[in-house]
This record gives sequence, structure tokens and C-alpha cells, in this order.
Amino acid sequence: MQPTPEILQVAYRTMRTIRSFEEKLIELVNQGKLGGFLHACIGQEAIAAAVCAHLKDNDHVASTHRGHGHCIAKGVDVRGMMAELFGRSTGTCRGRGGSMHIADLEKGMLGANGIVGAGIPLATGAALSAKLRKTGGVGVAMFGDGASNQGAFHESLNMAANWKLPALYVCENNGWGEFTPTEFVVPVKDIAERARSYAMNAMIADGMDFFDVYAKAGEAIARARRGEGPTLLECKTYRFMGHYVGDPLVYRAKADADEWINNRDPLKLFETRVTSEGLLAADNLRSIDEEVTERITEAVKSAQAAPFPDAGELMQDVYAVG
Amino acid sequence: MQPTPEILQVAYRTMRTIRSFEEKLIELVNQGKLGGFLHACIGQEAIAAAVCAHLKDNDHVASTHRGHGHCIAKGVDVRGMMAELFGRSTGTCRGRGGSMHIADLEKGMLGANGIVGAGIPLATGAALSAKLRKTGGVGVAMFGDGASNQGAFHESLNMAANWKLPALYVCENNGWGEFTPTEFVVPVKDIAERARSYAMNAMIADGMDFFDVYAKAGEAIARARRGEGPTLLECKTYRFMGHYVGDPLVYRAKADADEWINNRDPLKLFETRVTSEGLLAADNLRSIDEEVTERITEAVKSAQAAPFPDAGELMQDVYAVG
Amino acid sequence: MADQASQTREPREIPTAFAIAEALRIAMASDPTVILMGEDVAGGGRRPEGTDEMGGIMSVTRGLVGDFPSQVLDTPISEMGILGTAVGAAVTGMRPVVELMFMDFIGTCLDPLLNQASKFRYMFGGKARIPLTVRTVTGAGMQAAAQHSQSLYWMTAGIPGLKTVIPSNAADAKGLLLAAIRCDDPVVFCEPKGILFLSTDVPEGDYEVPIGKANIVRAGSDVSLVGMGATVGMALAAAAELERDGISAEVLDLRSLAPLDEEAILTTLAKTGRLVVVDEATPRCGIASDVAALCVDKGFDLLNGPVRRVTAAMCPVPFTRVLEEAYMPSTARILEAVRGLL
Amino acid sequence: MADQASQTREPREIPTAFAIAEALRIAMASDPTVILMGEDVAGGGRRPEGTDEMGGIMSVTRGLVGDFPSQVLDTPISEMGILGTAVGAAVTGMRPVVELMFMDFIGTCLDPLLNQASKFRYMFGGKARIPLTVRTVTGAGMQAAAQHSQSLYWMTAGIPGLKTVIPSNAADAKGLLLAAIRCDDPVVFCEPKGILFLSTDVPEGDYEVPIGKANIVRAGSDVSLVGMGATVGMALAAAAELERDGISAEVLDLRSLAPLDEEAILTTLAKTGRLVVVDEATPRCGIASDVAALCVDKGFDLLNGPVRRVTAAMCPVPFTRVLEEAYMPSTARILEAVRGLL
Ligand SMILES: Cc1ncc(C[n+]2csc(CCOP(=O)(O)OP(=O)(O)O)c2C)c(N)n1
Ligand SMILES: Cc1ncc(C[n+]2csc(CCOP(=O)(O)OP(=O)(O)O)c2C)c(N)n1
Ligand SMILES: [Mg+2]
Ligand SMILES: [Mg+2]
Repeated sequence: MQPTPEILQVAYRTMRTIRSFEEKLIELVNQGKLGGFLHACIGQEAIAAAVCAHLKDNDHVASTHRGHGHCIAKGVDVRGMMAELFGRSTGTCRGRGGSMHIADLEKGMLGANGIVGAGIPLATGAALSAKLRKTGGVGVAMFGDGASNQGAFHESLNMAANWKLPALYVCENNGWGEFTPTEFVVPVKDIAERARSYAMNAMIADGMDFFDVYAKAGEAIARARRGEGPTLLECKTYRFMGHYVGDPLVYRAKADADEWINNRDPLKLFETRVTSEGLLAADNLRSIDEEVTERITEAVKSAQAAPFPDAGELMQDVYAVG
Repeated sequence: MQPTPEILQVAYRTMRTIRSFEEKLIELVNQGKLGGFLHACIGQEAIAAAVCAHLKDNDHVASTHRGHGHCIAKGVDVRGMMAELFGRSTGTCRGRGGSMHIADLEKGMLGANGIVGAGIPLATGAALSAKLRKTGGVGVAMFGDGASNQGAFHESLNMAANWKLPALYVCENNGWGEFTPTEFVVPVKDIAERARSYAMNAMIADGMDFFDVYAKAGEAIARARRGEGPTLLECKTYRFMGHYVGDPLVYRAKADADEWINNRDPLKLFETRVTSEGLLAADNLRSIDEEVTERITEAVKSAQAAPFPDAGELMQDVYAVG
Repeated sequence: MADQASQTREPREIPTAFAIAEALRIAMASDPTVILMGEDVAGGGRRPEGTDEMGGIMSVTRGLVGDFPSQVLDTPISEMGILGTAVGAAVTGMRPVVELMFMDFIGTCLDPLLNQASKFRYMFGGKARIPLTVRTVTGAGMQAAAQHSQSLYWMTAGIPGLKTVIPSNAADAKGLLLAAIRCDDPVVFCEPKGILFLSTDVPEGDYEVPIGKANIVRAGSDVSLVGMGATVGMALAAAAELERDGISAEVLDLRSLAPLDEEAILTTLAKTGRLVVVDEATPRCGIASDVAALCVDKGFDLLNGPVRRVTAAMCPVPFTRVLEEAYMPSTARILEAVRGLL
Repeated sequence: MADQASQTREPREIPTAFAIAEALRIAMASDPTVILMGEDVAGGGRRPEGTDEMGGIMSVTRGLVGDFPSQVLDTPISEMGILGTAVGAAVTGMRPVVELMFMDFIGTCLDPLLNQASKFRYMFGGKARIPLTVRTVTGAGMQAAAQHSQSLYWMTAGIPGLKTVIPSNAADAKGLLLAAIRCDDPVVFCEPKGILFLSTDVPEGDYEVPIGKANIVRAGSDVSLVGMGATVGMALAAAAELERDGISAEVLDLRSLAPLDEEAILTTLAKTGRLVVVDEATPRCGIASDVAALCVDKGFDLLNGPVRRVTAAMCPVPFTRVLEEAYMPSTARILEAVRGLL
């Protein structure tokens, strides 16, 4: 599956937006301007961009604590997201959710999630819903290598395979769960191996290579839409930053990280390929960069200018009825 | 691994005791003399007998709702068990546990368990304990095909494989979870397949053939004791009776069941083999039968004669301290 | 529609289990997005010739799969997966009804209720609907022992964003379940063992019993007995007995444990000044304490004496009959509590 | 050993987090069967040259793996597996301490507590010891939002067979944790965010604070303020403020949520006749209701007015500061409650 230049342009904009959005957050946290627990996905942008390139608003994505990238790639407005992180009433969740709970059901984003593994059954349910309502949609779970050790992973994949649901399970294997290397807690080399337990289709992609993820996710999603059942797609990647913004990173050898950061940056790899193959011009990318920078700057400005919710709203919307 | 005649004799006594114990229960329930939820393991006796033939009191077994066989094979006294089912103060658990909670820690029996899958991490913990305390013991989980769909299965096997624990996971695949055929809810043919998710050793045995289970469990347990890590041993078997005592069995084609009951009875298969190979004499088996019948009859009698606990004991032993 | 119950018609006594099935049937027929998911709810689905399905361990859902083949889904034994999947389906256009066989199993699948279904609407800024119903069997009395006899509704009643209801009779079961299924909030619907096979007069057709409203099942003036689920019957029996002694007891059936009908509780307290709350659950952190705490807070001036809680004992549910009886609340213990107050 | 705390010596102020580490260190050194299990408790274990470990998300256990290499076990992110394994280890000779990173995650691993650890001793006829401790972080105030800020100790306090304790300061944290680890019953040890990084004077050496005993942290005669964990500090601040108005408030720190020290609660009520209970948890089915219910039951004759509950709001924990503050109990809300009573 070969992406068109239009798709590549959108994908680059997505990846650059994720990168700039999170670089800005880190800056804001360092300045003491943002509170809460924030998890940056810098280094993993290609996966979100490539998977979501195949999705429409009636396809649903369930995400994780490291969810900014998935939200942006799924079309959630960055102004709303930024306002959310600032806790403003103009935020995507009116300031009530924060980083770990950004959701936008109209865009098919079922939410970041603070519970590791919890998004996996949610996406499974969206897939069941799509199948029963015959919408043609798919349910996509994005989750980490660590989440594949949760019971919810096992139970969901078994159900999805058993019912041949239109689902895609994207494991972003970044080599770490918080401060613990994946190989300390997972005795198999590839998480994709686990699909066999459910006779499920499995693929492994280079998560730093937009093109590889794009092709494999595309194949899996097409398969799901054809009613041929779910796929477990493992994407090998790396978490460039710490587990959370502020992580002192004492536990990781800098040289190991630098190896990835310097040589395997998904944005750089993308740029090298599209320019060398003449798919997109460097100018084009630079003007996207500028446009993105402007959008992010503007988002911060408008967020900071927006009002906080009123304390009197505390008990609103606990229930839909009564 | 070839069992000695002594082992075969013990094994036959175990299997016959399980069969007679449960046949008696069914009779008692039909006479309205026993209450509670009872699950018979008739048809699956060879597995309990063969696995436990390799175990000592400092090896631990965690069982299931269908636990009578595992308890008997692990050496729990049938008089205490019978008294327990009658709710008497002489019961294994002083009448407080009932069928689904018979446990005898001195015998290394961690308990039947009313929660499907819950025994799997318990056995894993016993294996961890054995490893850390260097007792040379193993932890064994007995569980059904249905339990392999629980998150606890996945999480436990991953941990056990990761830590190379001296554990054995025995899946008694009897083709049913309550009233639902296994193939309706599990998309793989063999549960043993699931060991790959943890790079764990796996074996499949004919659960109706004592000799096959004995050999494979023996190998797995020896391996565990040598510090080479856990094994998932799937035993193909069949539940001769309903899910619970009283089950109307409307959902199962009688012919299918009869096929197993008539041709694959583990006690009959055992007898044919040991007598035809001259390992044990038919007389010998018949005298064991008689001895067992007598023990069970006596157990019922003594249970019925034993006192109920006093209502004043209600709040005893909620805590060890205070 | 609730008043349909009071129209003149032939009385029709059916057990609670049948009333529940009727509600499921009406809900599925009237809305194709209503699906029923759970272990053995179809008894394994379509069978070979000459066999029949079970319809769950209590046979409550027997026969439904035949009439609603695409709306009844047998699942693996994977409670976390089932509930999580149901939440995902609920926020994307379905109206799932999950059967959690016994509420004791909630320990295997609490997260989708605790951190997902209950919080989405609030956390997402008011932008989600979660029309999820969880049906689950509660209570002791069948010698089902420590892991199949608990009344854990206090766990869900204590979680903001969930609703928890419990009927005391077949007619309420039908109407409350219909209301729960059609509610856009996640609702836990408890099916107490003590009433599942008891019959009461159940109206035909489609009606709802509103969530959040308690019900005076017997008027009285000397003492208020507040019950829920199976304890309403115990309270009524106690009231009948007290009447012989010339004591007039009012019996309030909470019906809804969350939200709690505070007004109804304070109203009956205002009438009698004395209150006994009867709960099948263990005493700590439960509905009984909430009722008592309400009385001593907003109802302090109405109180003519202590508020007594008649509950299960603070221990696991014992198997043997003699201990199980001592464990459970009973009419005798209600009488003892009332007599201590007067 | 508890009285060691009162011996004359240099005061040594350390944060609660350090006091907890000290307790773990003492427990592991004095008993090789004590093991610490959890996600990242070693920060991933032994590292390559030039790197260091984290010791958990709150850095509480930093440095322990170096000194107790075979007693500190990093686990996968598998709470159900971890807790179930710990229960299995506890009944077979170990004394495990499990770190459940945030109590909000209990929805992924409740069964080993609800149906296993809490019930084994009773259900097995008194023949099991379950020396298991679960350490877990509770509470709001760090903008950690709805799934990382809950005070769910009411869930474990409501389960018969478990014990639940919560310290209000560093010294109690150390002594309560040592008592919990050495207790042959399963104990949930809560680590409130609000006190984790506050320092108080902590005795050196080995001492235990007994489980099941509340502690009067300030004597008074006009009103009783009953707190637990982080709300004790709020109550003390309120008491100081009230003193300026000539109101004498007694502050009782529950320390132990289950078992509840009923005698201590009734004793302070007898002294003051007025009681406000302050709890970081949501109001339904919680400790605050239990305390109030106790007062209106066994303490009815001692009451000079309503019992007020100052708790979190009955909604998910909001992210934005202004709502999170409105959500939480506070000194101001305690003062308001007290002034409403007098
Ligand atoms: C059920 C649960 N357990 C533990 C945590 C704490 N936690 C948050 S992120 C994280 C690591 C997740 O690792 P992985 O799934 O690989 O995702 P990554 O952070 O690498 O993107 C942990 C343990 C949690 N939020 N939820
Ligand atoms: C967590 C949990 N879910 C559901 C049940 C109800 N239940 C009891 S036994 C059973 C079937 C178990 O099937 P399997 O594991 O294959 O064991 P078998 O009964 O066939 O021996 C079910 C669903 C339970 N006890 N616990
Ligand atoms: Mg990871
Ligand atoms: Mg089975």
C-alpha cells in the first residue's frame, strides 16, 4: 500500500504537530505553567500518524496514558487539547479530564486512559458495535508493550478473534514500561507472538518507519473491514523522553537512548525518504513546520486566555439523567 | 516415566475414591440430603491422580470449583471432606467452606476455588515461595479450559515464565465451560498453544489415559524442580456429568456424551491396561473397590453423626489477630 | 407507564426470574441496539437437534436466543473483557445488558465500572452517554458459600457516576430493569437470590419503575423499617408481627441504592421518629450506614431514638446452614431491634 | 516498642516516603520471608554502569533493591497476577508486601483481596495465616485526575477479613507499616498523597503502631473532629482556628479504618457531644457514614446535635485545579460544619 503525496503531507503535519505539541508541553512544565501527570510520546509519532491515516470519524480509537499523539492523529483539535491541559473551560473535556482523559467521541476518539490496558476492551467493544450496527467501522486499540501483560489484553483479543470483530490491536513496543525494560518482564521477544493464542493474524512493523506501519496497518484494517477478523500489529519503537515529563531518567543509559534519538527519529527518517524519493519537497515540509509552530503557539495563547470552569459546575454531568 | 506397581495401586485407589465419593454425593443430593453447589469431576479422575502421584505435602496444588478429585488426590482425608459437605464441625473446614472451598494447607492443598481462574496465581505464588525458600517444592494449578480465558491465567503464566518458577499449569480441557462448548468461545484448538505467549514449555496429554498424564506431568515437574521453569500441560478430557449436580443436561447431545462415557472412561482404560499388561491383578482392583466403598460409606455415616457447628462460632477466625 | 400496574386486570403471578426475562424480551424487541452479553446467557447458543439451551446458571434468559438470535451473545469466561467490551459498545451506539453471573465475581472486572463507565461522562466534559446495564445475582441463603453469596452492591453504590438498583419483588424487577436498560447512565441491576424464584403479580406489557425513587410498601406510624431487595419481605413479615402487638410499622423499599431517595427516608423518619434499616450486606461501608448517617445529619431533629442497623455479620458467608442463618438478617432480628427501640 | 517514640532523643524530621522506606528496610532485614513486589519497585532492577534505579513512581523504594537483592521483585504490569501470586506466597510461608501503585488500580485486581486473602482463614476453618500487606497511594490534590486520585479505602475496609490502615504522619506511617507487615492478617496500608512528602519527627529503630487503635492527636471538649490520613492535618488546622474563637476541638485520628476503634469514637463523643467526621473519600458507603452511624446507634444518648460528614464530593475527581479544590474536603469546610453545629 503506497501512500499518496496528499496522505504523506497530512501524515507529516500530524507527526510534526504531535512533536511540537509535546515539546511545547515540556517547556511549559519546566516553566511551572502546567500541572498534572503528562506522558510524552515523542519518538512514537509515526505509528499514530500511519494507523490513523486509514481511519475515518466513525472508526474508533482507544488510547493510553501516552495519548496526545493518538488524539492529534485522530483529528482532535489541538486548541481544545491545549486548553484541556491548562484546565480551562474551553478544553476538549472542559478541563475535567486532563492529559490522561482527553476524548472526543465525535472524532471517534474513545479517550486517553489512565489505566494500563483498559483501552483494549473498549476498542473491542467499538468493533463489536460497528459489526452489529453494520457501520463498516473498525475499533482500534493503541497500547504499550507493558499493557500486553494485562489480563484485559488476553480476554479482549480472545473475544475479538472468536467473534471475528473488525478490530486492530496496535502494540507500541517502546522497550520500556515506566522505568523497567520490557525484557525484564516479558519472556518473549515479540509481543506479536501472543496473537497465536487466539489464532489471530499478526504482523510486526518498524514503528519508526511511517511507510512500513502505513502499509501493514492498511492491510490489517482492510482485512477487518472485509469481515476477516482482527490483527495484532506490533510496532517496534522507542520512547525518546522519560516515562513522564519530569522523569529524571537516571535508570537509562544515555548512550542507548541517543542511538535511537540520533539515528531512528521517525520524523527525520520520513523526511529523508520523501525528499530522496521526490515524494514531497523539503520546502513543503518546512512550510508545514512553520504552520504547525504557529498553530501550537496560538493554541497556548488562546488556552491561557480562556477562563477556568466555575467551581459551581462541580456536580454537573455526573449523570445524563436525574 | 513408567509408574511402579505401588504407584499404580495408589493411583487406582485415588481414582476409585474420587469416583465413589462423587457418585455418593450425587445420590445424597438426589435424596435431598446435601445442599449447596456441587460440581462432579467424574471422567477426569486420571488427571488428578497422575499429577498428584508426583507430589509431596510441601508441593502445593490450587484447584477449582470442580475440586473434589484434586483434594482427594492430594491426600485430603475423605472423612473430613464428606463431613464438610454435610456442614459439620468435623469437616475439613469445620463446615464453613463447603464443596467449593475445601482446603488443607498441611497437605499442600490451597483450596478448591469458586472463582474461575483464581487458583492460577495462587499456585504461582506457591511456586515463588518454594523457589525463594528453596524448599524444592512446586506449585501446581489445576484449571479448566474456560479458565484459560481469564486474565489471571495470562498474567500468571507470564510471571512464572519470566521468573522461571517451579510451577505446573494443568489445563483440564473437558470441552465445556458450564453449558457452553469450548469451541464456541476459544478460537484455538489447543489451549497448550497459549504457552508460546510466554515462551513456556507446553505439552498435551490424553487426560483419559493415566499413563500419558503421569509421564508428561512427571517430566514437567522434574523440569520445574531442576529450576528449568514452568510447563503448561493440557489434558484432553470430558465431563461425564452435568456442570453441577442437578444439571438437567438439556444442552448436550446424549450420543456425544455416551461416546466418551462408554469408550473413554479413565478407570476402565486403566483397568484394561494394567490387567492386560499384567501390572496389577483384577482381584487387587476389586479389593481396592471394596475398601473404597467401605471408606465412603463410613465417611457418610460418621459425617451424619457429627455435630453442626454452634451458631455462636459465627465470628470466630475472621482474623488471626485481634 | 408505571401506573399501568394499577389498572384493573387479571392478576398474573410469575416469579422474578420470569419477570426479568419479560423485561429483556420487551427491551430487545423495542430496540435493536439492546444486546444481552454474558457467560451462558444463551446456554451456548444454537444447539444440535434434540437439545435445548440453559439460559444462564439461573435459567433466567432461557429461550431468548431463539427469538433474538443476533442480540444474545454468549461470551468466554472473561468478565473484564466482557464488561470492558460492553462499555466500548455502549459509548458507540449500543445499549448492552451484561449478565455478571454472581456479583461476587466483581473482583475480576471492577475497573470497567470503577474507572471507565462511571467516569466517562464527567471526565469527558459531559459529552458521553453510557447506556450500560449490568445484571447480577446477589445474596445468601442458598448455601452457595463465601464466594457465591455476597451482597456487594455497596461497592457499586459508592462509585459516583454509577446507579445501583435492587427490586424486592417480580413486578418491580420488570419495571426497574426496563428503566435501567433505557437509562443513558450505567446501572447495576441486582437480582437477589431471596426473591428470584418468588412470584408476585406482574403487569403485562411495557412499563418502567423510576430509578431513584423509594416506595412505601406498607404505611405505619410508630417505627420505620427501611429495606431493600430480599430484606423488604423480612421487614413486611416483621411489620405484620408487630401489628399483633399493636405497633404500627411503616416499611420503605429503597429500590434504588444509588441515587438514594433521601427525601423518602426523611419523610418516613419524620412520621415515626424511629428507624431500623435492614440490609443483606455486611455492615461496614454500606447502605445501612448511609441511611443511618443521613438520619443523624439531615434528620437529627426528627429522631426519637437510635437508628439500628440489621445487617449480615461482618464475616465471610459461611457454608453450613446453621452459620449461614446466623449470618443473615432475619425477621426475628428486625423484631428484636424494633423492640429495643420502643 | 511503641513507647520508644516517646523516649528523649534528637528530633529527626523526615518525610513519610522515607519513613515508609525505613519500615521496609527494617522489616526485610529482620525477616528474610518479607519480600517487596510491584511494578518498578526496583526501578527495573540492577542497571548498567552509570545508571541508578527509580524505586517506584513515588521513589519510595529507591535504594532497597541494592541492599535486599533477593527480596525486592520488579513485576510486569499485571496487578491481578501480582496480588494473586502474593496471596499464594503468603499462605505458603512468605510475608509479601505488594505495592499497588495507586489505589485507583484496585479495579484490575480486587478478586485476590475480595475472595481470596480476606476469606481463606475463615473459609478454611481457621487454618490459614495470610501475612500479606498491600501498600497503595490514595487521595487527590496533585491534579492527577479521575483515575489517579481516588480514596478507595472504603472498598477494602468494607470487606470482612481484611484490615485497612492509613497514617496521618511520617512516624505513624513507619510504625503502622511495621505492624501491618508483621500481622498475620491481610492489611491494606494506604499512603495518602497529602502526607507522602510532609515531614514529621520519626523515631529511629524498630517500633510498631498497633492496628485497630485510634489516636487522640489533640484534646478538646466542645466538638470532636474525627479524621484519617491527610484529613487529620486539616482537622488540626481547623482546631487551631477554632481555638481563636474560644472553641475547644478534640481531634481523633482513626489510623485504622478496619477494624474501627469504636470505643475511641464513642469516648470522644461522650466528651463533646458533637462530632464532625472528615474523610477524603466520596461520601457514599464510606468511613464517614460508618462513624456517623455508630454515633446514632451506640452513641445516641451522647449526641448533642447532628453528626456532620465533611467528605469529597460525589463525583469523579476533576482535573482542573479549581474543581479539584472544590471537590476535596478542606479546613474551611470543616470550620463551616463545626460552626453550623454550635
Ligand atoms: C493498571 C495500571 N497499572 C499500572 C499503571 C501505572 N503505569 C502507568 S504507565 C505504565 C507503564 C506502561 O507501559 P507500556 O504499556 O509499555 O506503555 P508506555 O508507557 O511504554 O507507553 C504504568 C506501569 C497504570 N496506570 N495502570
Ligand atoms: C470468575 C468467574 N466467572 C464465572 C464463574 C461461573 N462458573 C463456574 S464454573 C464455570 C465454568 C468453568 O469452565 P472450565 O474452566 O472449563 O471448568 P469446568 O467447569 O469445565 O471444569 C463458570 C463460568 C465463576 N465461578 N467465576
Ligand atoms: Mg512501553
Ligand atoms: Mg471445562
